[in-house]
Amino acid sequence: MWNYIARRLLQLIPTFVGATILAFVIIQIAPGDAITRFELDPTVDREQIERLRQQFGLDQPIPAQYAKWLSGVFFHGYLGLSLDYRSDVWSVIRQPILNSMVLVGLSTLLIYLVAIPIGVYSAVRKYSLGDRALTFLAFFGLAIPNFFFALIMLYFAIWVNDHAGMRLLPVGGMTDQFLGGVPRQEAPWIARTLDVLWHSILPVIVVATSGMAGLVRIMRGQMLEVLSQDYVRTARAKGVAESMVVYKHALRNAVIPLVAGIGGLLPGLIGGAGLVEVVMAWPGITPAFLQAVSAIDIYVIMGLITISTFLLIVGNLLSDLLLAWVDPRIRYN
Amino acid sequence: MTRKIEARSQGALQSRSFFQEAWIRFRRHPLARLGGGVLLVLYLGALFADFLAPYPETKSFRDLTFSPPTPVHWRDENGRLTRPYVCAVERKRNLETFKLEFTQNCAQKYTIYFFVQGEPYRFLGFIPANLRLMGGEWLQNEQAHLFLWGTDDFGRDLWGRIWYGARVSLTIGIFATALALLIGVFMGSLSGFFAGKPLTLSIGLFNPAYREFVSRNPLPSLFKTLLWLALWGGLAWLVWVMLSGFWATTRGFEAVVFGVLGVGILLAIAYAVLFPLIKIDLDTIIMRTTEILAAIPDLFLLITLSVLIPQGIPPAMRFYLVVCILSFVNWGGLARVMRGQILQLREMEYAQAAQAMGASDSRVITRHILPGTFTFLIVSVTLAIPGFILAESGLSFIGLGIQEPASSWGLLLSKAQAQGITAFVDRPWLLIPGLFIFIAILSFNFMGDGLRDALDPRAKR
Amino acid sequence: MKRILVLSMLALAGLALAQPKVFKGVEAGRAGGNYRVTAISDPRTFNPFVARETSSTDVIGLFLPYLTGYDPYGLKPEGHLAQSWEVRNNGLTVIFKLRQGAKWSDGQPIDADDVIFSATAHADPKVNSNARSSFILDGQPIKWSKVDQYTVRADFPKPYAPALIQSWYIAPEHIFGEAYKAGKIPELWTLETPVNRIISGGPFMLESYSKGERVVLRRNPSYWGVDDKNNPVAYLERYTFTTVSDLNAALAKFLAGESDLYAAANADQVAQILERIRSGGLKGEIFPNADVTTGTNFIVFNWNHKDSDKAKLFRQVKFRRAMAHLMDKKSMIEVALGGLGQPQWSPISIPVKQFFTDDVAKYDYSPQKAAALLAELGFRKKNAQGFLVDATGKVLEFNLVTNQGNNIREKIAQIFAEDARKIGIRVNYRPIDFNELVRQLTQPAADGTRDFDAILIGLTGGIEPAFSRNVWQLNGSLHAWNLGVGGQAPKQVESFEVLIDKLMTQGATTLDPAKRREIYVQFQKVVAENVPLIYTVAPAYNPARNARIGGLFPKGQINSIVGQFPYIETVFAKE
Amino acid sequence: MSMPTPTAVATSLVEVQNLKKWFPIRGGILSRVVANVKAVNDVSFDVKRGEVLGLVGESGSGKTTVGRTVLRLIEPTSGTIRFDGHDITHLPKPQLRAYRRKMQIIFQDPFASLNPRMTVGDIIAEPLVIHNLEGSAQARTERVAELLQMVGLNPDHIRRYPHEFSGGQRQRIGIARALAVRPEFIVADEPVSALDVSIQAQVVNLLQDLKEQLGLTILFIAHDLAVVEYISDRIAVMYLGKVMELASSKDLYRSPKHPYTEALLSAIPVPDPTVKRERIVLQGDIPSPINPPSGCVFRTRCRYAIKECAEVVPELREVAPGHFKACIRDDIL
Repeated sequence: MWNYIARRLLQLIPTFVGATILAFVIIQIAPGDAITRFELDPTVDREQIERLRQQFGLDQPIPAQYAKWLSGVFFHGYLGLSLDYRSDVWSVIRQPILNSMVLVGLSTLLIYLVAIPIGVYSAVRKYSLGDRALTFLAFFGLAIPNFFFALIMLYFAIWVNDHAGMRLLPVGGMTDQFLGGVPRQEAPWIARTLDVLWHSILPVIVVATSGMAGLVRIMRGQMLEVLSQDYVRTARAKGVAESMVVYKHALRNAVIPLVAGIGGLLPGLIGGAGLVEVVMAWPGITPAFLQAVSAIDIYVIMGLITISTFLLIVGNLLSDLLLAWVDPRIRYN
Repeated sequence: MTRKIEARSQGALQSRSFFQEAWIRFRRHPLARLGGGVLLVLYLGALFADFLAPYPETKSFRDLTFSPPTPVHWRDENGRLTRPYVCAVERKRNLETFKLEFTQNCAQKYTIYFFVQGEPYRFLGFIPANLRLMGGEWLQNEQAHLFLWGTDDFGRDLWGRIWYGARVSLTIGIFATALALLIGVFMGSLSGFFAGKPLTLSIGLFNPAYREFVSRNPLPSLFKTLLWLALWGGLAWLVWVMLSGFWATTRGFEAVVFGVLGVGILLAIAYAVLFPLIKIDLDTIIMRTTEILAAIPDLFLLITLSVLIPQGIPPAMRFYLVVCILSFVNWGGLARVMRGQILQLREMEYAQAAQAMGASDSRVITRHILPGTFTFLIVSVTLAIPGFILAESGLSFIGLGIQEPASSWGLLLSKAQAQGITAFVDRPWLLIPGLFIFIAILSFNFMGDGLRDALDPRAKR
Repeated sequence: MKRILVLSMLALAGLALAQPKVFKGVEAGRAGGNYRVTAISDPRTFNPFVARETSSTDVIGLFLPYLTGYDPYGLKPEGHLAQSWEVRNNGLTVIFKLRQGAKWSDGQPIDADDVIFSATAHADPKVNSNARSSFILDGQPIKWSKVDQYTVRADFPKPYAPALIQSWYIAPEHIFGEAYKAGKIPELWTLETPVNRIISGGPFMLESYSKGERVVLRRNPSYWGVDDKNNPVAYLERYTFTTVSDLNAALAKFLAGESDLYAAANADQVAQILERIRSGGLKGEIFPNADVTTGTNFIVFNWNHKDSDKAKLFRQVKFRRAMAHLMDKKSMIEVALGGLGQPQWSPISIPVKQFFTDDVAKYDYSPQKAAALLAELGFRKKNAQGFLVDATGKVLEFNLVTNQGNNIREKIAQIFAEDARKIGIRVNYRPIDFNELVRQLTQPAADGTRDFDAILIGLTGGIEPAFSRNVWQLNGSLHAWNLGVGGQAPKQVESFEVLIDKLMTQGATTLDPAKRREIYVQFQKVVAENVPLIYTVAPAYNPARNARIGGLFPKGQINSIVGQFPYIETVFAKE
Repeated sequence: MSMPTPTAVATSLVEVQNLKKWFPIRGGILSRVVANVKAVNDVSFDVKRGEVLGLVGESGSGKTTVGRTVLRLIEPTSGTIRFDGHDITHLPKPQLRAYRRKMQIIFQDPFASLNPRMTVGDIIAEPLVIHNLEGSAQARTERVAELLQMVGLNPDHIRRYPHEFSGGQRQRIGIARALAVRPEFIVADEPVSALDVSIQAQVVNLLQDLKEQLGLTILFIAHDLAVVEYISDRIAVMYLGKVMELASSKDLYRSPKHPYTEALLSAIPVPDPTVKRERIVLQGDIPSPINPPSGCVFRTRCRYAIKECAEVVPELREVAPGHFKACIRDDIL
């Protein structure tokens, strides 16, 4: 198994190099660089712009820039310099990654908690009214653009607060400045955690709704397949109670691919919750990435992609290991 | 006698192909039927957008921005039913509340006529026509206006633009899916079919095999030789630029390590040119590529690529470029699944049977392997299209997709977005494009779901 | 024991010598409370030598001092860290007296060493500070020297009118000095630096920073300012920037009472705020159309066009006047600015009262006049498609681009293109990427030609016309319509450009305010007459405020340059 | 006899010499070849014109691999394959096509070997289309009808789909397809093992009839001796990638010379109650083809094994006229 893990980690290198080269080339093809926007500033003269380019190494040939960056990553674990923040990339992206992980992690939890029972119900009561209604609901989440849904939720929050006459729901953001009259950084950690959880209610609902449908459908399909298997039929024939059949025999086997899929969620975590973060002012990866793209902050983009590649491989590896663990039929090869 | 009966019974038992049976199952699926029906209506609407819309796509009324839907009257002052008519509407900003106020002036009634001559257009892009569903002289003379679903921030008729926009939104998914599918299926097929069968990349000039290779077919061989020399040369040049640039800025340990590495690579390239026979497995290359694409989160890749779209291009070009980007981001997943399917199908005995018969690779792929993936393809297409529609609306939302004055549902919805809370409180009609996105995606999903059930190979025959 | 004695004696001496600045507030305030605003983006750094964007300088300006600024009531220079100054030598020398007793929050005095050090570092090309242009006058450096601990002297190569309002930030020498020598200035005071290690010499000091969320500053107790009753300022206990990148979310935050000040962008936002105030959902006020913002938007034609016909056409003043006649500014205000704004005719922003004049050539919206002017240029006939052609049959046509994503400019460009097409000019409007636009505009080919036709772009205006010399002087890097190569003046120059160049030089070097006004009035007239830049419309300034904040200007005093309050030091929270 | 002689060329249609097929197993961090599955390990035999050669062995003995390698459906690792005196081992694809017409295969699984999306007519006509035979579509349809009749199916079924037929009928379709191009040589790869016993005889009879009628040469692969006895002229017995014994059908049944053949034969129930046969039960499992036993591969399960068996790899040698065996012991059986 260690051999297998080592091999998978080695595979990381070509994927990592390939993905970063791809990103690097794409960004370089786009017109301009991080300094271009200063050219329209009447107070900045030409020499200053040239000096900035030199300072950031933007005057080097592109392959050399890439080599320089790569050597930084390999030799110093240094993801480069953010041209926008003028500090190291890791410090720029660390917090957004963590914030997105909170949001996506909570949403995933919610998805699993809701989707599995719905999927099971839909499979057991296939084509019943309940199945149809739940299917419809699941599709609702899939069909509504999540940035649009997020906006609706934002106004919903305002409406609720107005009618309640108090701040029942937060209007965007991730934290409050004051917790019970104390500045945030002086508040106990439990209060801070609760505060983040409270702020995450609406974005989590939005993100979870859009991700729910897929899982419900997978769960339903898995369950239907397992329920038609011989051993389930045998169990029924033996006179095992229906609930036992469903929960003990069928469910256990139906969730196997879902369990294994958990590893696959890791790269999803770095993808962040997409435009929901933008609309809901959640300080996650997507706003950071959009900002980096518009500032052509090349190494921040590269840094995000590096981390995401790493998480992808680790996630896939984790999936495979989990799968081998939950499913005795699978061995490493 | 018996023979006759048998013949007739055979006629009655007309054998049904897999797809015919699937179609029957599909029709029994109520939600799928509903989805299909709705989509049919939407596509017809898109096709006949010019006919449905009273105005051309880009026609704007700058003094009538954000007009609410024009009230259509069915009764005259005495409450008697009459032909539908509208009144002239005037727009003013109230300087107390700063809200827009619209007042009807019903001194003159403008009757809505159906199937009228309106502004000329070209149906399907080339047939000159001027038949419009609704209108009247007053509409062309701009004495009064007919905005069934209000106007946007430029005073353009939203009803019409939704149907014009449907052309983009409803086809972008199909085009993007088709292109992604094309790339994905092509790459996936190559990958799946050639897995474990490496192809020769280059032969070293001093390799004994090279002489044989050249002697077999001199001219094309020499051409190929030049090609791979160019490849290796280009690679060497790139490594050299990298190395020299790196040395220019770095000293010490790293420079040494990179130097050794770089020189090593250059030597390896020289060696590759001279001696070995290098074979590559297309499967490995393609799968690595998809892995690389998968490593970059979709939204990131989409955004980064969108920045590449040259902006000084006509809207039609932009549309196709958006399509290209969407499909570029998504072909990897399709290719991977296709590869899996093909690896499975390749081992099916009927594929081997065809090979044993002497069928060419392309025939085996196209006649025996690809048709086996059809059911999967159909389902994944119907389920991929809504994804693309969503992706397009997302791109348009952040301003990287379709651009004005062209329209797409995503773009139209971004107007509501730009309006913020006003859109909800005062201008709810701006949200209608969102409703269309929602309905279209829902319909595609219902249809896909129905198709999946119908095409399930395990379904009872 | 002895040391404590010495220390307390020093403190007493400090008190005796203290020369605090008096901040004259709008009303009497009370101490305490939190002031909350939204910012569209995070600060990038807390380092004054590295900062380039307002999201950073807005924060830095709250904790670092500067010598002089302008007085918010009269827009004339006034001392901040400099208690007084003396102009000698026909304006070639300025001697600044610093406030004695001013201290950094770590107890060190703020003195001439800090000023000289900061001036040196800002001016050093290796540091690459954004403020460097404040230390170079037409290529020659301004010399800063220390006279004594509380006196510094600046020697100008020539008289420079805005010398006293160039507010560059003074950084503590005892923190930055070593790093400067080691060439490591950028490593200090980054976002990673613990906030308590960043010392303050301004009204506030950093209290906490969380990326993507907020920056919180706390009152600096050792600040050297007082109000007119000699109470220490700032009144506010805290100043909070919340990062809200979405504009609607920022409005929502204000409507929900979660931010204190807001400037409504258009009539719809005004209407929303008004409605919320009326319905009792928000206790606050809004002043629609209180002023005009300083930003400008204009169309610039390329006089260095590769196609010499086009270059020749664009150089025709009649052509540009025709284009000016095609500006339906009323529609632009309604559609592009959302109902509130003013037409702009001259290069100086409307709120800059001391220089602005309305008495310039104006070009009313009149397609007929435009058509007539074009006819004079030879475009009399229309071809089969309805486009104007000259005698040789060449269609009157040009591309108009603006930076994609700027909603206002995109709409202005569309309106202009629509109207131009109506009289037969084929205007191909396209939004393009900002960087690409900048490249087209600012990077001529080796032979001096550029390849765009027309660009709709804007510049952030400001209080001081001299700061826009880069645009108006012949060798300026933003002499957008007729750009020279490599910092030289363009090859072919019109006479009015030479006149403008001369006026700009005069304006910058004349010290007498009345004479300066005269110069700039003439400058505005020349520009409006020749329309090298065809100005469009300027959005209105519609400030809104939450009622819990006091110390703000009453309606009449609000202007878009100063904002809603004279000094942040005298703003206070009412509850 | 396995050695090629001028006379052998005249009488042998197919000749296989020292055929090896190793499937590499990759492993380790760098995914190098760490081992080989020696599916076919040095096999030689020939099939005479007009003869049916039975190829028998347990599953995993490599008999199917031999069958497919002979047809070049699998590329051999080494060795030579001659067809009609011509070496086809390394023939490039275009040239191979001409031979494909002469050699056909009938598959084991009648369900998997017919494309479910094609009608019977299309399936049978496909080889005609590929080799451009029978010219017009009309002629092709007639030929298909003729073939259907030949294999005992109703020619009216030409438009039906495979799923509408029973297993036996489908195997007939498979046979018709193989016969369509009028081949000289057919590899019947366990053509009846997937069928019900009652149907097996029908299909074997059909093949027998067709062989006589059309003068076919057949390599008949099966996993038990009972099936091949009836149809084969000669039989080769394989074990773990090697031929153990090769003899005429009669000789082999009457007097098996190899302990493995003896064990296989003892498993066949004999209808004659008077004949008493000792039932030999093979001990243990078939060893892994990755790491086959040294010397004689069968020695681990051979009840006659002696020490030398582990040291000497037994040659396939002629122990009686036309009777070959690969066993060093002549003192048994």
